[in-house]
Amino acid sequence: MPSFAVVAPIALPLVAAAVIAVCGLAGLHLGRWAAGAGAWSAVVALVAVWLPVRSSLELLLGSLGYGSSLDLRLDAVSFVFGLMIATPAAVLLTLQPRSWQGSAVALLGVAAALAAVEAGGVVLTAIAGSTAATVAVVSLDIEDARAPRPSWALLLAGWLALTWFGALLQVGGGTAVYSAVPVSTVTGPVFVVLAAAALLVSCLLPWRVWPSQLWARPSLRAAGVTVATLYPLGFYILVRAYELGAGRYPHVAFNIVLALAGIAVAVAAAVRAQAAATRREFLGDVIPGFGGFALSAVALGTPLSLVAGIIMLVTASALVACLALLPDRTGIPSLVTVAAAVGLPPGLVFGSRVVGIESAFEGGDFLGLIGVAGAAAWALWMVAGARAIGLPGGRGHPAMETFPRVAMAIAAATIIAGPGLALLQLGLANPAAAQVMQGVTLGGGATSIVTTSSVLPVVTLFTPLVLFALLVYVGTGASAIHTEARPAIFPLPAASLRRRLRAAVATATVPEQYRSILNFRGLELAATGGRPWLWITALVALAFAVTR
Amino acid sequence: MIQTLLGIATHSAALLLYPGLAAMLAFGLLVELAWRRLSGGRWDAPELPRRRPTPAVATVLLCSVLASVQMAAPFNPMPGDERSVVLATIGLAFTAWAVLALTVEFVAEPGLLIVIQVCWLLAALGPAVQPESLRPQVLGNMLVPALLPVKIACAFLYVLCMPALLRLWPLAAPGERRGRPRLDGRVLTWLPYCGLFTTLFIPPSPDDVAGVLRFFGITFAVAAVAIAMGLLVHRRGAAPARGLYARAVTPYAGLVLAVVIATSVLMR
Amino acid sequence: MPPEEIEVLVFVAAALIFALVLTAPATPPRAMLLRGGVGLAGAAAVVTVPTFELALFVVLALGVLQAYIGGARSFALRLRPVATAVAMIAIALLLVRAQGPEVLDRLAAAGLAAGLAAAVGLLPFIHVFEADEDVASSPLAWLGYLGPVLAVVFVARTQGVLDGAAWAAFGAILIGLGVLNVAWGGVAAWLATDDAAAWRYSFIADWGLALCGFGLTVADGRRATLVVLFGIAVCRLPLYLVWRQAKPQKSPTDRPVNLVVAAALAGSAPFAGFAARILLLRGATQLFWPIALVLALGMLLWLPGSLRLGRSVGVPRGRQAFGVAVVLVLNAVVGLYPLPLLAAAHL
Amino acid sequence: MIEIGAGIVAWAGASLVVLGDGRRGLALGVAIAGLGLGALAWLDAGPAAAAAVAAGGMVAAAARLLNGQPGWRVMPAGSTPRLVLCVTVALVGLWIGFAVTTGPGGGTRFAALTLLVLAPARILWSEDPAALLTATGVLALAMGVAAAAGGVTADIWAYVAAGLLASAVAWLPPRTPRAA
Repeated sequence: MPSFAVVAPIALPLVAAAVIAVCGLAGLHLGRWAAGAGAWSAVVALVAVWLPVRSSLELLLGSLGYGSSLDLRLDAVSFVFGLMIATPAAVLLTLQPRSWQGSAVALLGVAAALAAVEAGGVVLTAIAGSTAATVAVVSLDIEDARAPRPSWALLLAGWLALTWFGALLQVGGGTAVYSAVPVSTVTGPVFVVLAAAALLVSCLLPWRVWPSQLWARPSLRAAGVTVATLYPLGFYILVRAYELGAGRYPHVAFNIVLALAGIAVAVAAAVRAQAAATRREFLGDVIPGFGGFALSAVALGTPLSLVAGIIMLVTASALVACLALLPDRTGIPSLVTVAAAVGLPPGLVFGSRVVGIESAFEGGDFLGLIGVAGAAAWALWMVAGARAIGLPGGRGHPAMETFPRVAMAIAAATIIAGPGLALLQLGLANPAAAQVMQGVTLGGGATSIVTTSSVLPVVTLFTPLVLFALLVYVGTGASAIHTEARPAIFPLPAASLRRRLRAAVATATVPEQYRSILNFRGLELAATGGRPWLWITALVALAFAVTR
Repeated sequence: MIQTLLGIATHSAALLLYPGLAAMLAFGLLVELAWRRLSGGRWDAPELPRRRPTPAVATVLLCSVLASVQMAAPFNPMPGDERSVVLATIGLAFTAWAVLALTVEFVAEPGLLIVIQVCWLLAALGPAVQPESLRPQVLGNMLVPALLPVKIACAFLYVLCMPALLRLWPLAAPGERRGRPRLDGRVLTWLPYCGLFTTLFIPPSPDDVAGVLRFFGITFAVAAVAIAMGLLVHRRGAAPARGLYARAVTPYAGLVLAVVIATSVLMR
Repeated sequence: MPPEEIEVLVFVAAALIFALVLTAPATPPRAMLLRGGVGLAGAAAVVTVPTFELALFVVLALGVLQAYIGGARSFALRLRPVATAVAMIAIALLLVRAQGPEVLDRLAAAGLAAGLAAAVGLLPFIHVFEADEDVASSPLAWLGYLGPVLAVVFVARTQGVLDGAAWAAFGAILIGLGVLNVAWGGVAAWLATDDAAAWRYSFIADWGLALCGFGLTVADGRRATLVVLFGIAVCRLPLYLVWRQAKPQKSPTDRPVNLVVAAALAGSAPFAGFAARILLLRGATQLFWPIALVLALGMLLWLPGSLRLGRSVGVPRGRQAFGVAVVLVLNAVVGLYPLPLLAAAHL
Repeated sequence: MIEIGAGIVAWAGASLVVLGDGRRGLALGVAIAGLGLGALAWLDAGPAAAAAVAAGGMVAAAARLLNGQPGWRVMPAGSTPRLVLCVTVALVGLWIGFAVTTGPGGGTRFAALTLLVLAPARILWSEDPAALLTATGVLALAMGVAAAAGGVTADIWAYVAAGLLASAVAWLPPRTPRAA
């Protein structure tokens, strides 16, 4: 396989975007199929380039001018994250109708996000990721400028932090290429910058931020693609961090703190979800909830937990497409989607979360307590999910962009595919974990997942369970489910605090005696008035400063 | 391939017969009848659901079966190294909430119940923190003196939580107050809850008749204790029961957490 | 002639060509060509004259000529900043060349930095600004057109006259002034009452980054500065000229082009501003990492103001639309691949 | 001694520019400053430099006589601060030029420093275009002489540029501000 082939997954959507834009400018709207073809071509290219070799394929071109070369690499990590990004985007671009501008910009976003995960170095990832963020903001505003969208500053903050991290690596170790950074360069303080960047890039924060706010938009065309392309990138950075640190983070404290942060995110999402007024509100918190569990698993630092985290992310990426296509109506599709989202056995979500919790117990020391916390967070999700099944649907979306059967098929697939958990681990997650953890691999093959103390027989246990579940659920009737407005299980603890804070900020005033000092308008007038005395004072101050 | 098919057959047997569905139903019906007799003073069979089973009952069935096969019951066809306390606890956790999907009327005090369930999760998973093992029988067999305080504290917390999780407490949901009580998903959860206690806190029984008698004897005893506690809180009434779980069990769970942490520190 | 100075001269020449070809300004093209040509010739003279003193004479002459063009501000208001800047730099050069205690060199460094800020019109020596004034006679002529050339030449010549300690002090002062301008310019571009003032403050914020780049005194700092100056001359100034055309519309628009323009003005990837920020963070990290932290926080101040400015551009049509497209493409190319730009300047 | 005397003459001329508002006062001031600076230029760079500077001063003076406010108007009412400024600048200039800094060319340093402060001061505090342009001319002449301060032999071009600029700006007719 020629090394130049690694460009294909990035170049093909770009070409498609260019063709759609040119035709659009010429008055010819190519429609959803062209956009879908562009995105699917990226998926096909990823598979076609990776499968034959199944080892790292690198393309190294010349320097770009800021200490980095144009270094593209397709390895197991890029492959799995590339699929996570491109596949749901391809599904959405194929099914949902959108303007030619929307299609072209969405494809640009897909290409930029793929470039971020194929980039060989940190700085290149930051540039591509920041481009993807910019394109996402533009795409969301094209669709509806008044609907909620991510804070551009928050997104840029994450990517700037990653840029700085890259600069720290380049200055400290001479390079920011993932596979070449000296381990000694990734010290604790430097890692703090990386962790902050990762958390900001995917907004893994324990309050309501864009990964949940976007689902409240009147239309979910741009929202779905945005979550599909941007959300995995923060996790990608955390996974690559293991490669930078030769298979571990600089200190176990980072594993613990990040894992706890993940649990906090999952619990916060669950707390919001159990108080949701509509099912759409609940579904809006599903992806942040997945993110919390995945962050916790990825951060634990054992090969098993990393594998579990990657499988959780793969499942989440499938659910992103599902949530964007699901209509806000009561019915079997909603029921199946909620069941898949809360991790009903023996689905992929169930299996991966169980493996993640088990890996916490087997991680040693106090990590088991994180496992207990993870189980408790999951219990909260069970409550929220059960409550959400009977909630009113929500505001509803244009019928032409919802596909209930496809949404149900995706959700059902994540449940029925439970027995394939080991296969996913063997084919996708394990190679990625081995890539960043110095070749450490898990046993178990395609039938079971072997942990330190036990074996999860996914095929032999989950297959009869799936059959049993099909048998049982086919005989049930959904008529007993009452769709009604349901009170929150418990009030949001932070809600009143937030209200009080807002009120305090709104009523805050500068005390009378300080208003003359903090008169910004007066300050501006003084600065811009070209007054000689100010200039002389500034000059004297500078002279004083340099003679100290 | 043949090995896989054999494995599927073995697990199917475990799920459907023993210690799965059939065993669950047998054990559950007996205990449920006893509970109804002692709490309501009737021996008559509870009314069976007329309509098709709801998705809630189906979910309880599915999850209870999954939890049940994780027990260290003698002659359990599921190999010991394939059992996991996490599978058991998560499976059982689902059963407490399935009915909430139908209507909020069927769940009493959901806010308090979720707190109790978290306490129960600590009781079931706490003993696994220090040993770093997830095999239920290994945890049950753990008799290291330094770990006994954790086991005893967790066992007591487990028992305290059972009446609430099995809805044996006097806090009845509006839907339950109306009409004659129906046979519901609780029948399916008696064995997993009680059997998991036996598995986690009592050394495993050998694969022989005596072992079977020992295991189920202890499990019936656990059910009896749960029933006794249920009757006790019933006599005291709803308000004291609410007070017990809100003001006594929760702080005690905090104490158990402290014991788990202290044990892990001491045994590092 | 140093290639870096010639390259910056090319940037401002490109800005002039843009103004002549791709905008339809209020002033007649001939007058604009004359004024712009004189400015460009003056900038070229500043680059080519052999000594610092002669460069100062050229700057003073340019200042007098610009003040003489006329406009909304009084003759005195337009002459003062340049005369003050030239005097401060001349005194600084006098102190540097005189034999005496080491403190004289430090005072000279302060004078040179202050003179540079005063000549370009940066805080705390900000020029008086009239919103409706023609670009050629307004402070924008120094901020966006002559300033980049003067700054590169002055800093290069200053490096030749200051010794090690004084040069370090000069760098420290530039970083201090740079951070001040980044913070003030970023916030004011967001909160300013009218769009014209917001545009002026956005130039000042960009200049803050340029001063920091100069002050870092490492190769990456100079590289960053070159890219920032490219952004000022070939992105911000042309877009400002487009805004002056769009002003009659008055109503901010939320079209995709406005967001892309905002992204370019904010230094978001893939535009040139992001490459400049990468280089600045590299340079600051090499020198003293807390500076990088301060700069990274300051870089977030661009977005609110840039969104406002992007919306103020309206929906360009015809020649202007083509011009905006050219500006955006050029900036994206330089943002993704700045090496040719840097190599041409031997940086 | 000649150097010190020339420096003082130059300072006196600049002071007259600071203190005077009428065309005659300004013209006399720039002429005296030009002569003083020309003498210093002779000492530092020879007769050609001196001629360039002196000629610049003279041409500027001649141009100033043709426009500006009529009369002398030296030290009009309220000009005490300007007088104080001139004296203070002279004292500080003497201290820096002869005490703080060392080496030959003390007079040139004194003259350059005082004129480089007084001329901008006049520009900062004045609104009258005639006074502004005269002060600009003085500033240009001072810059030319400052190039030779510190014993550095400046090339002739600095003096020529100073003379040309000083004489050129003086001929610019005043402009009043207008709306764009």
